[in-house]
Amino acid sequence: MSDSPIALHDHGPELRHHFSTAAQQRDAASLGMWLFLATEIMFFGGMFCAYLIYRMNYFNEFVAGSRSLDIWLGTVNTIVLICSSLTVALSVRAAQMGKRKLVVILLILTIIFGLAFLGVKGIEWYDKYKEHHIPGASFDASDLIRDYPQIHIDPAHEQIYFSLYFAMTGLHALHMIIGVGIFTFLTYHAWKGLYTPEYNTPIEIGGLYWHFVDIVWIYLFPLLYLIDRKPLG
Amino acid sequence: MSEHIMSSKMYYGIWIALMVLTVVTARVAFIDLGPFNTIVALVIATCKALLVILFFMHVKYTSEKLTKMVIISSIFWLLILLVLSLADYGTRALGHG
Amino acid sequence: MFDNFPLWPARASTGAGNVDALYVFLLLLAGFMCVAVFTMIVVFALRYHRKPGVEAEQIEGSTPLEITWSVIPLGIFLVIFAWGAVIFFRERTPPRGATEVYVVAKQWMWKLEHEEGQREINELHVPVGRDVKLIMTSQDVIHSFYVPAFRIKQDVLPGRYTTMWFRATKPGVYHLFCAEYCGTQHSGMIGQVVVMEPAQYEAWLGGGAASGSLASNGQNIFQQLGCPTCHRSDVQGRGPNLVGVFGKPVLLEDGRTVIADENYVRESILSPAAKVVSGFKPIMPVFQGLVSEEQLNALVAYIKSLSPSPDEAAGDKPQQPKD
Amino acid sequence: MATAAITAEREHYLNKEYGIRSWLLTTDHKRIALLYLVSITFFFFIGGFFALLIRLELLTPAGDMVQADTYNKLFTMHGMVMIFFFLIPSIPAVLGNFLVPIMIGAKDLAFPRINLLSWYLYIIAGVMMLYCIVTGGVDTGWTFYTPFSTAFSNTNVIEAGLAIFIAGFSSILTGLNFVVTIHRMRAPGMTWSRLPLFIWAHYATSIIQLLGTPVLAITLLLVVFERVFHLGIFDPTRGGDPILFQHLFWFYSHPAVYIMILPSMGVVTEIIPCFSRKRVFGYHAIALSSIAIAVFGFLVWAHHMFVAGISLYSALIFSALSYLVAVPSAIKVFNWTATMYKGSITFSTPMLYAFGFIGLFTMGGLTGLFLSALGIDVHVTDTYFVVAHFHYIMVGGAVMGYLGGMHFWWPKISGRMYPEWLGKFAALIVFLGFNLTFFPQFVLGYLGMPRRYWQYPQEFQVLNVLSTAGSTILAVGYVLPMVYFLWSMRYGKIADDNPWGAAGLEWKTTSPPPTFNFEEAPEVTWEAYNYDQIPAPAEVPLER
Repeated sequence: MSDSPIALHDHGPELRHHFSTAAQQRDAASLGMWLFLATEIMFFGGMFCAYLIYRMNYFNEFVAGSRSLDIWLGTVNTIVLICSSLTVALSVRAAQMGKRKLVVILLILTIIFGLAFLGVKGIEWYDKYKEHHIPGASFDASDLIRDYPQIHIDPAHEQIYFSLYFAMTGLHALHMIIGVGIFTFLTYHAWKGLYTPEYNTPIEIGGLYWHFVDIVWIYLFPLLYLIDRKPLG
Repeated sequence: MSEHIMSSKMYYGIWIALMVLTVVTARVAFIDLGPFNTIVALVIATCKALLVILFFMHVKYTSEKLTKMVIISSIFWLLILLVLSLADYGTRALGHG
Repeated sequence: MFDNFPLWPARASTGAGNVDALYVFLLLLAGFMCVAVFTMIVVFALRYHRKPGVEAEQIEGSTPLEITWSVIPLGIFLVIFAWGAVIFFRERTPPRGATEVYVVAKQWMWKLEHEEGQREINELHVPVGRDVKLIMTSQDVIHSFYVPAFRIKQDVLPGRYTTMWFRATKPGVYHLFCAEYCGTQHSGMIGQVVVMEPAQYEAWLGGGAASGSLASNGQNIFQQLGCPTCHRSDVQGRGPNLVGVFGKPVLLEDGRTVIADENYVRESILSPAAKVVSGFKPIMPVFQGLVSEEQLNALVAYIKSLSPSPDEAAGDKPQQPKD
Repeated sequence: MATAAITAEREHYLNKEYGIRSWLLTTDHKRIALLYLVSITFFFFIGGFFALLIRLELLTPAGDMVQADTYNKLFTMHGMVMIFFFLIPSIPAVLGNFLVPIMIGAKDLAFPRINLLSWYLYIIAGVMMLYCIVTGGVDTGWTFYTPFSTAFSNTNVIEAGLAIFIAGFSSILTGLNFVVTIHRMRAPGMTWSRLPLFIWAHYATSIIQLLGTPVLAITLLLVVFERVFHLGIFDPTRGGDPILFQHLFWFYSHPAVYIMILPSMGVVTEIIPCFSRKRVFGYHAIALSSIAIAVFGFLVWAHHMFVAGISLYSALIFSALSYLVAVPSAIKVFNWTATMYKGSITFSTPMLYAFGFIGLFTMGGLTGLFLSALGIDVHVTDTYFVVAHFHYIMVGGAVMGYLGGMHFWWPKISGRMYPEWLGKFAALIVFLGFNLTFFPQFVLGYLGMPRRYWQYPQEFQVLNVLSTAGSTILAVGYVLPMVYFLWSMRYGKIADDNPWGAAGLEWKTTSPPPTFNFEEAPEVTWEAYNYDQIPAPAEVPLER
């Protein structure tokens, strides 16, 4: 590891007392965020494990559940998230180059994309609510049983698909909400001119978080929406 | 670490690639490829994730080895969880209670 | 002699001796290792106790030593693993032709039913020298069927069957415990296994007021539920003919093959659409919630009785080891 | 005692500021360590109180002291409090927090405010746990097995689950802080092969905390969801699989054992060279074995589930893998023993605890071999054999190491010496009490007494009486150090900067250390455990 801090003091106000150099502080923050993302992988990993096993056991129900999701809304949401990842990446770049106004604009765009994603997700959830596909007492899979006579659907197993669907998209959305919160905070600081070409770590590590949430969705999209869309034989 | 500033063209290129892959994966899902539908979907998702990690998250150009270690080990640990759990579920059908 | 202070559990099954043998081996090994390590520590602590003018001798370490004390233990561990695995494999492989007893666990009691139709609660009567296979399920939470004298234990799960087997060797009355925490009266969910001489056992069997064998009960239920309309025994009806099905591989509609074991029969009654036999339509009604665990057991026993040579669950199953 | 004169003498982290705010808003890792010390001690005695009630109930075969459901709540809360609110944070959050930055020559952890946040999360979780206890408790066992926890128990499962969920985040943040600190904050010259093995142990521990805890978090969250919304993920009547819960639960909860024991091993690895005046034998072997334990520890979880209904083949795989993790543990024991060879050994209190640790950990580890052997496990799992085994590891091992470490570094933490003879006496009491409490449980287990039994057959009574007797002795052994540590804070002899003549950066600064740990930034030019270059104290300070 190339970290042998030198006792040089390029002491900006943003350098906290216990670090020797700004580089050390930045590397620490970046590593910290990467480690946090590693824990996030395992956090979602627990659900992916459950998903995998039930998908194996209850494939038919997963197919029916998957087909009942709106693939267009899902695709649109994927695109929205990818756009937001682009604006995040560009905002990090703008911060590195010290373009304050551009940073603020890009961060606001990111927040707008994030909210748009949540809005679309809300619409999808509302549809599920109308279809009585929310697990619990009012859960009802009879429409799916009617719609897919070719495959055999056990309502209890169908409920497991939707339980996982809501748990996974719900926790993903929670991460999005947290991300929007973080980015609002970053926007405020960027507006106040806190970030300079020398000091822009918060935008960088905030960006890492945002990209990670994007990656989780990149996997959730095929796993939840695209299980089996081909014509049923 | 973030000294290296990538050109904005690169970012737009990656963005276009991600968009294309998204549309492709959504379209391919409707074509009957037998057991390969899932595989194709996952391969495309992994490509997209790699693009994001390598370029948007700067792992390709500006990150040191340690970051790669963190990524690889977290994926390795995820695989431990998935593979060893499946070692149970996958062999239950073989009998012996 | 040690009525109040036993140091070794009773040994009353063919498997118990195997477990004890490995246990004794491990006790000796562990004892030896403990003594060796403790002796070294005590000897070093005394021999090299600090003395004026005597400095410690600095030693870096030794790679050959590290390798030695990694590889030798690993070798020993592999032996223990193999030994333990062999015992386990026998414990999990019920011999053919074992007498079957169905067990239903619920908070907080054991309900048992013999093939001959005898029912018991918290008590299991078995004869000496006969293989007994327990087919167990739970009505509510996870329980665990544990007979220390036989050195066997198996969790009993809701929603599926687990099995275990034993062959008792010594008449007597032994503890039956629930070993998986199951709620308030977990420690009250105990009973006894009564091992009897065969003659006594026959007498006991005859004494009970059993209303027909389990399989014949199952047949009655089968009739009552109207199953024979589709599952005809002469020709293929709208449902598969069940004669001779049990224990054989079944080709499913989606191309998979499963063995028609207890769990498959159970699932096919409760949730028939899950694994439909190739060539049939999923028209059978769902019986989840309509049959009790006891009725289900009887049905399973009946369907088994339709297959003359019993329990060849896994076709390639290794031979039952001799004891 | 001229306390006033001495404290006025020199500024250090304890006297720099006064007042409640200076503690509750501190970002000094040493003060946060003390905040943790106070809070985990509190929970230790709560958990210990439950343990004593359990032992008292088991004095007689009949369930006569408390009701059955009370008893179930007692062992559940004993387990939850001890594991999640004492053992997991114990050494990392107290000794690790205090020592990791000092040992590597840093001014603080990398993220001091996150460090404080993790203490607050712990406190929030702790308050929730206490709320859960006083409003009726929880009776699922600390393992939360489904479907009992999701569909049958009518106690405070949700509160307990969320409390542990939050405590998990506290643990993750501590681990994250350590890893970043160890990577990024080392003093010049402090290379990886010069790191004290205590740091290696904490590094390995942190890996487990980072990669294991999130799985427990999501599992408990799913249990809570399942209870609230009746999802059916773990409920067999709705098509769920209770065994999946066990897989996810043990994926964390087996490695969690190593979160408890690895730091303790780190402590012992500091103590033994110091009181043998020797370099540690096989530095690299010990360092690597810590990492190996962290990695292999994740491959063995289903050995808790051999009779749970998993497939035969996966049982074979997990049994074989379980033996892998025994090898690095064995390596450590051999290396500690070899470190003493040709040393110059003194029996100070920390060394006695280290001896105790090796003895009890060896027995705990060896009985682990019994449990990994499939054929034996079927008989002894879920009996008192398992109870005895994990207490040997987690109490005999982890707590012995914790107490040894507390004695070893108490002069550094408080600037005072504890009374040595009382320390030795307490160490002896703990060792004897522990063995009397838990050794009979091995016998009970092989006899077949199941765990979590409120009443039991007559013939198990004698052994249970022995165990209960031992537990009272053990309790005395645990109360003593707390009393004399408190006493020593005011009346203890003033400690030197390096009372043991120990190697390591923490002994090169003052006792107690200044707020930023060192008067001037250290630069490391020596190898770890360079006991040949450090004079032994003229006499071991308190063996007068």
